[in-house]
Amino acid sequence: MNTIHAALVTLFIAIGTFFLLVGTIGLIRLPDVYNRMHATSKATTLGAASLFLAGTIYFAPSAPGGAGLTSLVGIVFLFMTAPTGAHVISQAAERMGIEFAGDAVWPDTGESRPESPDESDE
Amino acid sequence: MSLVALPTAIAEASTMGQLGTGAATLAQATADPAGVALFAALALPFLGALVTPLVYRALGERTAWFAALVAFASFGLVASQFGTTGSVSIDWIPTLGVSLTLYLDGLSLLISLLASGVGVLVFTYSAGYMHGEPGQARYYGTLLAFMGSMLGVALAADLIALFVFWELTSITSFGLIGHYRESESSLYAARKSMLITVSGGLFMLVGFVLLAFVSGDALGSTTFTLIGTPDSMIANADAMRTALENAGLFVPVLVLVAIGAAAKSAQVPLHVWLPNAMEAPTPVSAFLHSATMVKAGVYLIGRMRPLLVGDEWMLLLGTLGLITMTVTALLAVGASDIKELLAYSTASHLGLITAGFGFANQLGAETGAFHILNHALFKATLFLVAGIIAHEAGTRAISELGGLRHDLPITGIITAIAALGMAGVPPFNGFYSKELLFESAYEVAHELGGLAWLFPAVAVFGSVFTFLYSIRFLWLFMGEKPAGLGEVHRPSLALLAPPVVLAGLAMIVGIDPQLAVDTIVQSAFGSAVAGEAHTMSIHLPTELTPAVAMSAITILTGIALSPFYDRLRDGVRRLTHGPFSADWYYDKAVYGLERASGLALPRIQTGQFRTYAAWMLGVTSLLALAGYLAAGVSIPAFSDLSITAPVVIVLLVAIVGAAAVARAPSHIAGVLTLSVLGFMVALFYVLSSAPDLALTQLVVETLVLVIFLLVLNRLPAFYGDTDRGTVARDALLAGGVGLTVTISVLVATAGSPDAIARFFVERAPVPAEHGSILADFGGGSNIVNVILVDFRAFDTMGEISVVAMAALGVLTLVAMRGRGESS
Amino acid sequence: MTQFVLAGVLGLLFAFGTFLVLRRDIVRVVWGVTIISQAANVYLVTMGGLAGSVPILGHGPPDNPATITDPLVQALVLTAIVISFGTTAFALVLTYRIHEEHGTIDLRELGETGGEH
Amino acid sequence: MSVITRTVTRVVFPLILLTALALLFQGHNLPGGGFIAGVLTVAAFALVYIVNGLDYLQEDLLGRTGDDVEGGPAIVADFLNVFAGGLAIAAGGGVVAILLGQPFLSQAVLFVHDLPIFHELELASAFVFDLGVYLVVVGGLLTILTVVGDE
Amino acid sequence: MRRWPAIGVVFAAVWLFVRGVALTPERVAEELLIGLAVGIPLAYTFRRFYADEIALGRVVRVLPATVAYLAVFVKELVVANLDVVYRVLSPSLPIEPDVVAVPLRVESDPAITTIANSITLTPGTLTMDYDNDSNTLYVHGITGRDEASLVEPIRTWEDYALVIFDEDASPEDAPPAAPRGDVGGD
Amino acid sequence: MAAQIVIAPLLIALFTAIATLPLRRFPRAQRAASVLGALAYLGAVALLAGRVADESILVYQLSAWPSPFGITLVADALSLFMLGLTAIVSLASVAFSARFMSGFAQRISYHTLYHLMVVGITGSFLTGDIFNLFVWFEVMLLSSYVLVAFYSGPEHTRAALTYTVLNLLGSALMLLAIGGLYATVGTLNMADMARRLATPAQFGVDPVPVLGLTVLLFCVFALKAGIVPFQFWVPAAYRAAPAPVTAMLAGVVKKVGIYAIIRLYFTVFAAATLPAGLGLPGFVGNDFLSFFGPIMFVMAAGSILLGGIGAVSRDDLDGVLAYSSIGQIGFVVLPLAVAATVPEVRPLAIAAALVYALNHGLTKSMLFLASGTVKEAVGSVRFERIGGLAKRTPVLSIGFFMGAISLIGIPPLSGFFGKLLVFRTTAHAGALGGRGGAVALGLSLVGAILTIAYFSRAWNRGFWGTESEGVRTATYAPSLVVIVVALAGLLLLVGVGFDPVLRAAEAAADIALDRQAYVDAVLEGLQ
Amino acid sequence: MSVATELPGFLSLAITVGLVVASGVTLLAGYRVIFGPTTPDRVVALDTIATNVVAIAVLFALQTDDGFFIDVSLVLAIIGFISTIAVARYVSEGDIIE
Ligand code: NA
Ligand code: NA
Repeated sequence: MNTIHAALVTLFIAIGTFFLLVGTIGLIRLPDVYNRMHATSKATTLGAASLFLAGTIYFAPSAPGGAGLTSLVGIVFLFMTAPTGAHVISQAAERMGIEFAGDAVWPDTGESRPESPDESDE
Repeated sequence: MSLVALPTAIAEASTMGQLGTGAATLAQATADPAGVALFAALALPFLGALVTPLVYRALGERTAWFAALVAFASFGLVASQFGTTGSVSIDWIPTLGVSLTLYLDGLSLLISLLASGVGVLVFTYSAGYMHGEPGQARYYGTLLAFMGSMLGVALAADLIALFVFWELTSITSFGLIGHYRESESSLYAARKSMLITVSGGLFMLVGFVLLAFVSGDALGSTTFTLIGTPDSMIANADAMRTALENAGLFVPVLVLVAIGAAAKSAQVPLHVWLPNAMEAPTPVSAFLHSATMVKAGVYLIGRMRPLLVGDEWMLLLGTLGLITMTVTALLAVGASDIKELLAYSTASHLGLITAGFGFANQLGAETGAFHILNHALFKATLFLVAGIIAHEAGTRAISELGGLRHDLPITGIITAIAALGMAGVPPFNGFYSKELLFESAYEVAHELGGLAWLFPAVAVFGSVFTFLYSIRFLWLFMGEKPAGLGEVHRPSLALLAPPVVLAGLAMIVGIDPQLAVDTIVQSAFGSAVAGEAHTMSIHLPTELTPAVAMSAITILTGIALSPFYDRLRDGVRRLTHGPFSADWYYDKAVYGLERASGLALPRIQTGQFRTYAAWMLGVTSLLALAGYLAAGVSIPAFSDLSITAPVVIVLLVAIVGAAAVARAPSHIAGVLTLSVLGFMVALFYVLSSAPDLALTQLVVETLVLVIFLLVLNRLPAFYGDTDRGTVARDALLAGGVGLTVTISVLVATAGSPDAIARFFVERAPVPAEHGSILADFGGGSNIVNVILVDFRAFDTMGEISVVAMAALGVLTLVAMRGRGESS
Repeated sequence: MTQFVLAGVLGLLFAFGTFLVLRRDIVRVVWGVTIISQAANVYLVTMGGLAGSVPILGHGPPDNPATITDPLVQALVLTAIVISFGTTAFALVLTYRIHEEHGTIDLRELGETGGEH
Repeated sequence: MSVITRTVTRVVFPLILLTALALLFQGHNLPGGGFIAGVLTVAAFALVYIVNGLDYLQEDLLGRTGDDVEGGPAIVADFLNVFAGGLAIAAGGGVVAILLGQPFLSQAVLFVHDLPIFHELELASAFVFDLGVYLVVVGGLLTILTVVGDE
Repeated sequence: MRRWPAIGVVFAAVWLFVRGVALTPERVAEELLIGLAVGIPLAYTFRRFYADEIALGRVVRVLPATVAYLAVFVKELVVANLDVVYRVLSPSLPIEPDVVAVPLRVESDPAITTIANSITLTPGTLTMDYDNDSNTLYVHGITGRDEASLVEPIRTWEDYALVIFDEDASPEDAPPAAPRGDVGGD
Repeated sequence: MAAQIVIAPLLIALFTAIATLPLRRFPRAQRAASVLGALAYLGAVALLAGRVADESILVYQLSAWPSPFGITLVADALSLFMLGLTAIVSLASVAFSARFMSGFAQRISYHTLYHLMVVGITGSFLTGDIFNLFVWFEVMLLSSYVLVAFYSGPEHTRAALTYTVLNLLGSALMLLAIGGLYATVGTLNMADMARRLATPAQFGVDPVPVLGLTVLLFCVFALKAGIVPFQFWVPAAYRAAPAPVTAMLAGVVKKVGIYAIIRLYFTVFAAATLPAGLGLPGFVGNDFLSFFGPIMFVMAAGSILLGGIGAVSRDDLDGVLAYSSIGQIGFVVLPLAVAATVPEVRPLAIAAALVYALNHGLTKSMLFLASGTVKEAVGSVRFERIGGLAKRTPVLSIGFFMGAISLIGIPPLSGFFGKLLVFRTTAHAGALGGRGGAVALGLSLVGAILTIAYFSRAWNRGFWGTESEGVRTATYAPSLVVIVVALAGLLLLVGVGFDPVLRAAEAAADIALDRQAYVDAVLEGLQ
Repeated sequence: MSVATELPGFLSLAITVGLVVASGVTLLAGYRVIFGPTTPDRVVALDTIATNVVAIAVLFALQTDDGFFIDVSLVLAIIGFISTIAVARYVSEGDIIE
């Protein structure tokens, strides 16, 4: 394994690790579930994808294709599903009536927003 | 199976002087019994019982005659062997040293003849008595089986075979006593007799088992054969006794056997079933309480006597017999029902027989043997008379009866013969055996002195009451007919003939006792003594011996007390309340048990899962910790195995996850937290180089989550609030379980099995050199998978069965909803 | 050190599982059982030793079998996971049916009608 | 669920199935095997069920029409047959070994040479067993899912 | 022509990736055969699932638009993440969340889905909900940017998507107005 | 060439189970297949018994991998004794089911579950591999969970929950124990384990931690066998399950726990000795059995007393029978406790336990089937609703009566010999001065008397007494009565022809104690 | 856990750091799963954990040079998605009561 190759892998590992960290910090720090999802759906996904990319690069020369190709599938899959997951969760949260932090409001479009009783979680 | 007669062996043994049975008997009777006759006599009643339902369909009430015929055939077969002695044997369980050995000698002959002979009369009597009664097929069938069982008890020489028939008498009598099964008192009586007699039998069985155990030492090989073969226990009585004493088992065996006999023969305090047993139809009472059931106990005592007689024997059985004789005689005085009177009287006379056999002298054995015969004759008569009275007068209450001689003159005469015999008045039959008891008791007292003088004193004391109630029974026929008593019918011939025959026999014995002695009593007596039996000579006394004086005192005191009978009776009744009543301890024990059960059970089987789980986990932990402690495990020293930071973090998250599940505020929160745990376990597998496990864990985790969600969707939010105390207790238990597991991990990680793992590693893959078919290798690089589908595919077979069943189970739970049992 | 960490972790997992098993809510009891089963599986994996490489080979037997993690415990645990999965699924649906039949998932309430009264 | 979810599901569903089958095929040599593949397959169906509903799964995806049968939707009968078949394959394969004079569940590998493209093909009888496992898991878990989901 | 055989071929291609085939002609050929053997039956079995799928013959024609879309997307993706880094790691948590409604021109499921997911992956926006009747996406914005700058990249993708997914509307059409009432909070 | 007959019973049950699934659309064929399967199972067990009689120990290596690497099946006199019981009870129960269970129940899953339960039982009796034992336990258990819950009503689901969850905990504990044993002893093969424990130095095994692990395992077996204090699930589960299933649960499934205790603790773990002896007050000796002896004794005593006392106050037939099962299992464990404590009587004691187990298996299954027959006809087995059965259905009642007195120990029914041998064991132990022998003897007497107490009560309240309306108007299915009576006849037959049964039990006990023969047969050619 | 020896030091360091960070953030995300406060918060956090686990598996694949752990990652990703969809569906449309 030559140094450039290793450096490239290391780079993507570093990027990935960094974004994983950022995503999770966002999950902890941001005020409501909607904002938290901004962090996780973008940063965490990108972090994982970056690591998959590191995998693609890492495994590429030793066995052209191989686990590298599978890593690509992983990236595509993540990009397809992570936002969908966020969408589904936010849709659920919104339908459960979880309030927005700050002064955000649901746009008044005349459509009825599905109402459900306030959640009392704890 | 081999049918073998063993008379020659007996003869040999007797010449060697080892045979405990009376030499006199042997001298008289040296012929061998015919095996076929004995087995046929025994088998006939059972076969008869089996076909009784069919016979009843054909003959109806005339089945009584069929049964009488069967009984007569058995009687004839046994009688045909009169004068023979010896044993016949069929292999049964050779592995256990158990055979179906039958042995005929004086004692067994006496009992067999009584059982089958009285049987004939009882069946005849039943033809009249049971007219129009329900359940006759059952009645005759059971009674025949009962009679067969009694013959078996008498004839069996193998202890196990003896026990078979012994318990069969209990079981069949259960059916007979409970004949009127819609009557609560019948059910009570039947259950009571079964509980006491069968339980007693079990004690006796233990005694037998111990005897057989000792026989291994005494005789060189374990046997259950009591008598009749050269290597039987009684044939080697001395060796057996020595071995018993050496093993410290003499008294235990004696007591155990005595308990069985006492339960069967209604000895105090096990007599309490007997009065209730009067719930049976009267012919059954006559049969059970004169010649059969209760005689089994005293028969056993007589049979065991050569083996076990001695000081302990006398102390136990002599005392027991006399106490029983006295106490139950008193109770008989207190009776208000003629059958009750006769029942207590039965117990009393069995006490007399027991006491007789209990005395260690030869006179005692004479007493027992002779009184077995006498009691059978007068008591069977009296029961049949009681049946006639009940049948014809419509009542059994003593207070409502009187002056029956006018309507039942013949019955009156036979009652007089039997009752005077029972009272011990000369020259009636009971007098002679009672004289023997007095003589025997006096001899014992004279020999031992001191407290032993209580024996004759109590014997006399008890006999006074015997005299009193006997006369009272006779008085039913005297005096004037009470106003309340309606018309009394004449009994039919079927009812009358049997007691007449019995009373006639009793009369003959009374007139010529020596005839009875020569015919059978002498040989029966011989069976009950160890060593040489002397020759009995029985006749009316011609001089004033102590025994004659005792008889005189008895009779005179009895006569003197007669006027006060009613006061005595009331006194006894006053005494027998509360703890002194017949049913008291039995009811306390049985119903107390039921009550205790009803109270205790809800405290144990609470229905509370928490209790169950706590017990299970708590006990398991406790025992496992005890196991570690007992073995003395030591916690291994720190090893140099390193653990990486990611693993530690993953495990930490797992713990946090588990803790969070434990305090999850809602179902959904708990399920999600559980998923965290699942993910961490999967990660642990990843980090432990177990990709297959990680994959499996993950996919399973997801599906479990989905099923959880599907189910939670339909469940309420309940998650229970528990008080602090409960939480603390649970936490303590949880800590205990955790500690157990922690120790299990620590002690078990010491070893590392690699031989087997290495085999799998080497055999799983495809080797470099191989032919076109590879059978000795797994042919795969994923060793785990090769193990699952090849090395241990059998496990996987079971595993997929589980999956299939889980699916079927879920389907069943839902599909069967509302389709369960109709109850 | 490893075995002390593992011993502590497994002990705690069993303890939490036990605590849950003693709750009133059936769902919690099922969680407890799930935790205990998983802990037992982890225990089993631990028994095979944690050091060692993945029991997946290239073609042909390995040069040094001793460096490979014990594959047998992994196979055993796999079987155990599947089995406990099947039983858990059944237990969950049973819980649902209990609720349908009794209108409660409170074990105490359920027990009050289920003892030997 | 929304069109977004449904559309993503439609794309992801075959991807999951292909992954599952890949795990099934490679199981003998790489991580995977019948059980994992089976559960993953079921997970794919579970996704469709969650997103599109049971009726869609039964009628639109699997083309099974018909009224509910005893014990659940019509499709359950098919699922039962799948796992019965799986059991039969797994056990039946083992019995083949018996017929060949070997103990139950004995496995062998057959190497077929000189094939076009493949050159050498390794046919492991254990795969048949694994296939049985796969079918049992798929049939069994789909049964559970359907029955519970139908409630 | 039925669609499932074509889809089967696509499955075979995906199979190559999933299996991680070594990129040598022999291995690819082997696996492709297996992939077809797996993929075509699979496609047949689930053919009903893809009844309204777009024709794959168009794939080549729309390739340029697809590439353009991806390019824009990747750019936005990177920006988005740097944006998140900034917001998450700033001690002051500089956020000003709000929700906007974005009426769409695209009407096919794949197009809507593509746009919706792209929104989530790109700066400051997150698709919360989609309303079928009004063909409107509800987007959560994390910053207080005005609606126009928030919607702008969405419109760009929509233009490409209209081409890629063969929509009735064309990129030249004006974006539909928000259904009714005020859009946005400030 | 392997002796394929060893696996035949298991395969027959397995394929019967599989076949009944697709046959559910043809109810008659399904029923026929199910009964024929049970019949074929009996035949296979008989053939296997013949082979074992000739060859003593038959070893079967699944997948053709040698022990201790592959899974081994071991058919010896002990396995066959238990398989014989299984085959008989199973045939009777399945034939009973064909009439007793509703058509719907049979179609939906009953037969498959039933035969898979038999598969699990068979596997448990035959396997020589401790983890494989776990697997077959699970197969047996899962089917029994479902079958307990089968009617799916309130009592059934509740009983099944208790039963299921307790056993799930048990399974986790079992896994824990197996894992620990594998790590410390280094094998899963029972024979190999025995060998390693017998010569620990040779294999680098430390027997000290093994004791605690075997205790964990023991508790699991005690749970399966329903021994106090692990009996809690028994009454409700036995009541809830359909009668033929309860017959199997009480008759056979319980005995699997007993079998496992005999096989593992007397054949395998008895090999181990503790260098420093048992260091806990109240325990004397340096082998594992010395530790288990007193524990088993307390458990047996608890079972006998709780079962006996509990049964005395039950107000339904099934309740009496269920508690009786707890008490009777105590009678099976009692000789084992004696065997563990007094080595001199070990062969006798194990034979006693086996004979008692056989007797209880036959008798209790018959009694539950009788109870089921009544339930089917009358709709209830509560005493307040079933008085006077003896008048209405004398034949069935005679059957029940025979069962009851067999359990009491009345000769010449088979139950007597169970009692006799237990008495013999305890009496011999007592006579030999074995600790607790006399106490054990007293305990067995008390237990026997309790048996009389509850059966006489049940009889009086259910079979005698005034006929209830339900009983008067009920019609009893002759085919069910025939099965009950056939089993009752078997009780008599076993008693009268007891010698071969005893020889079988003694052979089983001998082989169970002949560790060397077991090890040699399984590990042939390995040393 | 054998580390492929031929890896340059900085790469193996990166992998190790990556593993520790990924595990650590899992712990952080665990906080949100446990403390919510709302169910969607828990779901988001669980989803994040799932993604982190994917990352860890990839890193482990690199560390051990075992490509097949990538398969594990892919399956993990699939699993995470399905879980998220399932939970979201049942908390919003089902009647799961808090
Ligand atoms: Na092979
Ligand atoms: Na039942």
